[in-house]
Amino acid sequence: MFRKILIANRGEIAVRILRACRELGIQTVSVYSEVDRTSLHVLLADEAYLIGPAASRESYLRIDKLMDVAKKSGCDALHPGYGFLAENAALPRACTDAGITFIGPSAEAMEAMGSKTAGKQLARRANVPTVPGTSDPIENPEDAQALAQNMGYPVLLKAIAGGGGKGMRVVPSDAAFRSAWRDAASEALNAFGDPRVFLEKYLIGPRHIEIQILADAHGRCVSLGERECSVQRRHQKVVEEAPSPVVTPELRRKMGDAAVRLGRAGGYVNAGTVEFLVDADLNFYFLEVNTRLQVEHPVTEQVTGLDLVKLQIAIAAGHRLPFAWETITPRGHAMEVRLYAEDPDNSFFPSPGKIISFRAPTGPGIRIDDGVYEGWTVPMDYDPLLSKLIAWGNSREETIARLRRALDEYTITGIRTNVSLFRRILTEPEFLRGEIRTTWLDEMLARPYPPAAPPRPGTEEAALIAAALWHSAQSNASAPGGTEPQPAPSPWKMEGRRQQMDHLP
Amino acid sequence: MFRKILIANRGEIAVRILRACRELGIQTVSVYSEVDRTSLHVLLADEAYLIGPAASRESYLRIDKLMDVAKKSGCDALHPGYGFLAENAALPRACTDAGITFIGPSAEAMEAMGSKTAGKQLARRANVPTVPGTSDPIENPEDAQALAQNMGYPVLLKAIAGGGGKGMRVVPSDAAFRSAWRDAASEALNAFGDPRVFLEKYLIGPRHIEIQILADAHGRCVSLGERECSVQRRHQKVVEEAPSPVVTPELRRKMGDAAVRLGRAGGYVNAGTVEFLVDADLNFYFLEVNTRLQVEHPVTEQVTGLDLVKLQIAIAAGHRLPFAWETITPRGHAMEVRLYAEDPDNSFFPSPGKIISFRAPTGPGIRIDDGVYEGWTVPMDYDPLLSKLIAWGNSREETIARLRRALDEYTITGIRTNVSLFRRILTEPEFLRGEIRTTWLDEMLARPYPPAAPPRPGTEEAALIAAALWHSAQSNASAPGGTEPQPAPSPWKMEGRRQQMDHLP
Amino acid sequence: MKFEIQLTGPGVKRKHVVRLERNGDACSSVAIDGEAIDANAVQIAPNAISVMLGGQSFEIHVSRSVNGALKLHCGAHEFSADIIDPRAWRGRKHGPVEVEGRQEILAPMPGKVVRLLAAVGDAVEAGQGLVVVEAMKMQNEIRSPKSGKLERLLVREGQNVNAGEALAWVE
Amino acid sequence: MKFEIQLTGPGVKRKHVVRLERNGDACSSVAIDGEAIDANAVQIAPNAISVMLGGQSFEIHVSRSVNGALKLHCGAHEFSADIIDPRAWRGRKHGPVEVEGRQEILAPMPGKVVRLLAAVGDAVEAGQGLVVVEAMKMQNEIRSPKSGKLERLLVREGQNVNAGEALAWVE
Repeated sequence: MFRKILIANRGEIAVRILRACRELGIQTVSVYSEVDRTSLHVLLADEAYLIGPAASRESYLRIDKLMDVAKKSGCDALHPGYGFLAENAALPRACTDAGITFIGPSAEAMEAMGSKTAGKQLARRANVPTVPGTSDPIENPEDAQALAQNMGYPVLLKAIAGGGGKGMRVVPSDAAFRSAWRDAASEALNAFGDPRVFLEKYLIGPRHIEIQILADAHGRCVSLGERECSVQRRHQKVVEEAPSPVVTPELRRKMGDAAVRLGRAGGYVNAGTVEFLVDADLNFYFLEVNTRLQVEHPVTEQVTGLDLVKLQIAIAAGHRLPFAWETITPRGHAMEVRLYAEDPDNSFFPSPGKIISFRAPTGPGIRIDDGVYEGWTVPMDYDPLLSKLIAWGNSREETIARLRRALDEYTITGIRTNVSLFRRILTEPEFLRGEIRTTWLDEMLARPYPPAAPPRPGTEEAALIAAALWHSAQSNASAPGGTEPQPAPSPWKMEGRRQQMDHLP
Repeated sequence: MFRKILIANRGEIAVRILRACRELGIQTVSVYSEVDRTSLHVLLADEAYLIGPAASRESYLRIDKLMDVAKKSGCDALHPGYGFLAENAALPRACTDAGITFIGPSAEAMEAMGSKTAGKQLARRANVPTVPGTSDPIENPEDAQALAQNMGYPVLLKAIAGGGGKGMRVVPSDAAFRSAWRDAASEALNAFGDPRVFLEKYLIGPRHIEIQILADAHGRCVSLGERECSVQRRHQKVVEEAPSPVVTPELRRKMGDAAVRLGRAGGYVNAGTVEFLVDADLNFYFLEVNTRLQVEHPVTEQVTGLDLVKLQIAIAAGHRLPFAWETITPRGHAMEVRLYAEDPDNSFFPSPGKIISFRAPTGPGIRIDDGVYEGWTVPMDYDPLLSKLIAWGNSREETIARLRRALDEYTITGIRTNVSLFRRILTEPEFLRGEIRTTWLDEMLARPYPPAAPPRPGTEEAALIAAALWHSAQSNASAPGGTEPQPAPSPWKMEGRRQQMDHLP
Repeated sequence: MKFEIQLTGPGVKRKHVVRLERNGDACSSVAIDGEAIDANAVQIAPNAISVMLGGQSFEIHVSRSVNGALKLHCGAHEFSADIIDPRAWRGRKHGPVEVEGRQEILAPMPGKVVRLLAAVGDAVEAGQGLVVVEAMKMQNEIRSPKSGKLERLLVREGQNVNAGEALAWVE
Repeated sequence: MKFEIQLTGPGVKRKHVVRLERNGDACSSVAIDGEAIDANAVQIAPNAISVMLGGQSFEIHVSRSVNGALKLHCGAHEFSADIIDPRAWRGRKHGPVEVEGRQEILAPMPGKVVRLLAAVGDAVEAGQGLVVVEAMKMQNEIRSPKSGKLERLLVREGQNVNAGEALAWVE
């Protein structure tokens, strides 16, 4: 087993990895940028080293600095977390050169599976269903239309050279095919100087369901079941759960087999996730592979009882997986919400700043993977993920009830969070019935807010009394000779932010 | 289902019950004494009513006041928690008179099973093993000695009228019998005016292992398996775990059957615990029944996935238990430590006072059932239990590793806690091997402290720097015109305590 | 003590007069709009107050919004309060800012101005982007609340701004 | 700034001179006993300080014990520190209390005096109970730290006491 692990990340995932190391008796080394000196992952680590200014490209993305820290502190392994360099094949290569074990797949497996196109080719070779269509351009519209008829409408036309939605057209019916083809091709020509398009089946309201796999270096590759991640805002997952409300044991087995087949075909070792789109008829299509730990890995941990980070470390140390796929029996239901420092009532604007007060829910069935504490200033330089709130229950209903209870107990002041978004999602009838798809949340947010349940009688009066009492305490405290406990005043917060801004390039 | 439940308790257990109610969509009513106005169980409840001064006998033990609150607030059920009135048959009787459902056993079952003597008689009738011996006095020493020889030494002589250890003698061998008999009888005569004694098998180093049962009103009674509670300081449990390190599936079945037999014999309905002593040969002997929820119920919840408080409520509402004993499959290992406001380095003196700062551990496998928050003043009037820290893991080893990790993260200032006691217990080789018995902790504490592992290099320097920085910040803050954030100074804490003292009778 | 409070919330916008007697961290003896009510309140943390109203328990978290008003969170509900302090009546310089016609555009979060989308003197539409502020890897367009003329731009590209800092005026 | 600190801990009791330069909540430029060391420290909460020493990260929680010394918790380890403040040197009235011979018995926790076990003038043994203080349903006997004479009793039965309050003197 390793003696000391470098955690090449920050925030909640760095803390998560650090906790696993501590439980395994492994020393931890954190790295930090100038604005992260007081971050939780620095406080909890055994050792921590400054690696540069706030901007990621000058700190958390600097492989050379990471290698310097690893060597100087005597680390024998490195965990990349997610984001930053986690899917950059240059990092495992640098680790190999430095004689440090990278906790993740090999550079080769990362490249073979990580990119969308390489992954799709591998999927075809491994006989894993992909979205029907061509990946080569089609020369003439007649062939294309025949193919579309064959495939069934709607279909999607996509520019070969495409990106950002240019040269893309949804074709709802055969009648619309010819004009859509002309539009797509001419738009593609204008945008990329290349008119060629190809054809894909257009999935209506698909779900995003992914399979967690684990593979050791001794040829065992297992599926730990699925996660349902269809609740997304602008392609960003915000609620994840396991099991999926629609996956049957039969489908679970089929998707798990496909994911394992893909993992084997790519020579994959360590933890990885195979993402699928699932249509209304429960057909599944390969989307991409994430060659790393996912943000939402805790929901799989809660239903399987496994600790994925510890297993990643054990696999990297050359251990054999101690179980077969058949022995993994998910229990109950788990759901995660991602708490962000952003204001759902104000266009989801980011809300960095000093956390004035913070009380996190606890009790039965509640887990928090956190990266923040009271008094800490959330820097404006990174992803706004504060913590993940994860609930477990015997049923989906109990899990949702626990999550709602926990959200009601979660209080934080000084910054805004998206807690109210989850309060709303967790009462939407469609969500409660599990009728969700990747477009569902954006559609929900586009609808006018339903009239809120009126606050219970007395709330208004209580608010008035609180406002008056707080205001008078504030005035007393700021008056000379005031004896009240001094709530951090607004100017102080402002100053904290200003100091932090001064660190910016 | 109930509409509104009165929680006739305070502290962590009141919060625990309140959370279950909230998850079930049931309104909650708390009660509080004058020193509990800002306690967590008051803040989190929907409604809360003052029921008297700090002294329990004038507040939490006043059945009349509880009934007043229940009626005035329209409660249809009452949960007693543990302690206070939880095992007082007058409470279910008063509830019945007031037309309120008591969430617990009937007054009759409480009386038939709750007292040590009644419970023991019932156990004999139900063919549940009790400690061998007589409960009737033995007239002459010859008969007694014959019985003792039959039973095997050591035996215990106990005064019929006894209590407090008077008139009690352990007899190690046959040779010592006659003189021990004389001593016990004459001591009993002097102490109680009654020389009669009876005889019991003296168990050497027994374990305390208990079985959680659940019984509904429709005749189903099931065992949820055992909890090992042998780590006790002066007969007070401080660490509990499930499963027990020594209980085999065969023994689990036998103990579970015995507990269920006892529950049926007593007409028991709701959650209850049958406590056993288990000797070195794994013979088990009935000790007593706790006719209520136990402090340590979370370890059973963590391994079974069940929510005992919700099940208590469902049973009281007349629901059928949705499972049979055979379907309950414990998973992994759970362990609880009881965090008390007491100073293990200073004779375990209580340490009430204001919580200046507080950071609780979270992350995988950690649950906290808490009753405190930062800024709250722990009153000196009640039990010093602050919170329960519960860890779950795939194995006993992983659970202990998680608990140690969590204890390292647990920080609280302003009051002392017994965290260091658990740090020590969780590294004792005997504990790690599971070789514990009810006398183990007292014996450990009687031994000199083992030489502590030296702090890692630099700790001393870091402490010096922290002391200097903190001291200078303090001085600045107290100086006129100081601009530092103001840590609550010691006089403030003193004043808080003094104010609180003024409430005392 | 007497406070005049303008309370804004879900379906509520009213001015009230609150009278209370403070006693250290707590208060009892409360009257709202002249009517005595059975309530007591106590500050349980720098930014949290427990209010007991009859038997109803409320926990209210208080913070200051960028425009200086108080934000009051009560479970899922949120109110905003503008307070006119009796002591502030003596020698107070200005009431709550309520500029007629001219709108001051404030930064809703701290960040860095990465782009100006309009120039001083431009006619702007309601909803038109004026300034792009970047924070936490996101670019956020700050839009004009009304149609009119961009009267002043108070920031330049590359400048760091605090939450609540004025960015521009639209007349 | 310069501090003379008496540090007591597991196997440690030494006096050190610590020099540091404060910069708001933080400090850098640290020297201990005249030797400059690679360290920086920052106050992360009212009672918590993060110290980075070389690459080693320490989080230290500070509180004041009943006798006025600082208690420093560093993970499982605990130190006690008596500080002689340079500013206190000017016009300071007394050093750390270290009364020769006479021992002042302090209440280790707040509570209520429920029983006096000795009377003024009594000869007492080391370890003999002097006063019983009740708190949290527990009665706690406060014992004499030395053999001698009970010189003064500063509390009466039924009286409430604070942590750190003097209960008695043994000469």
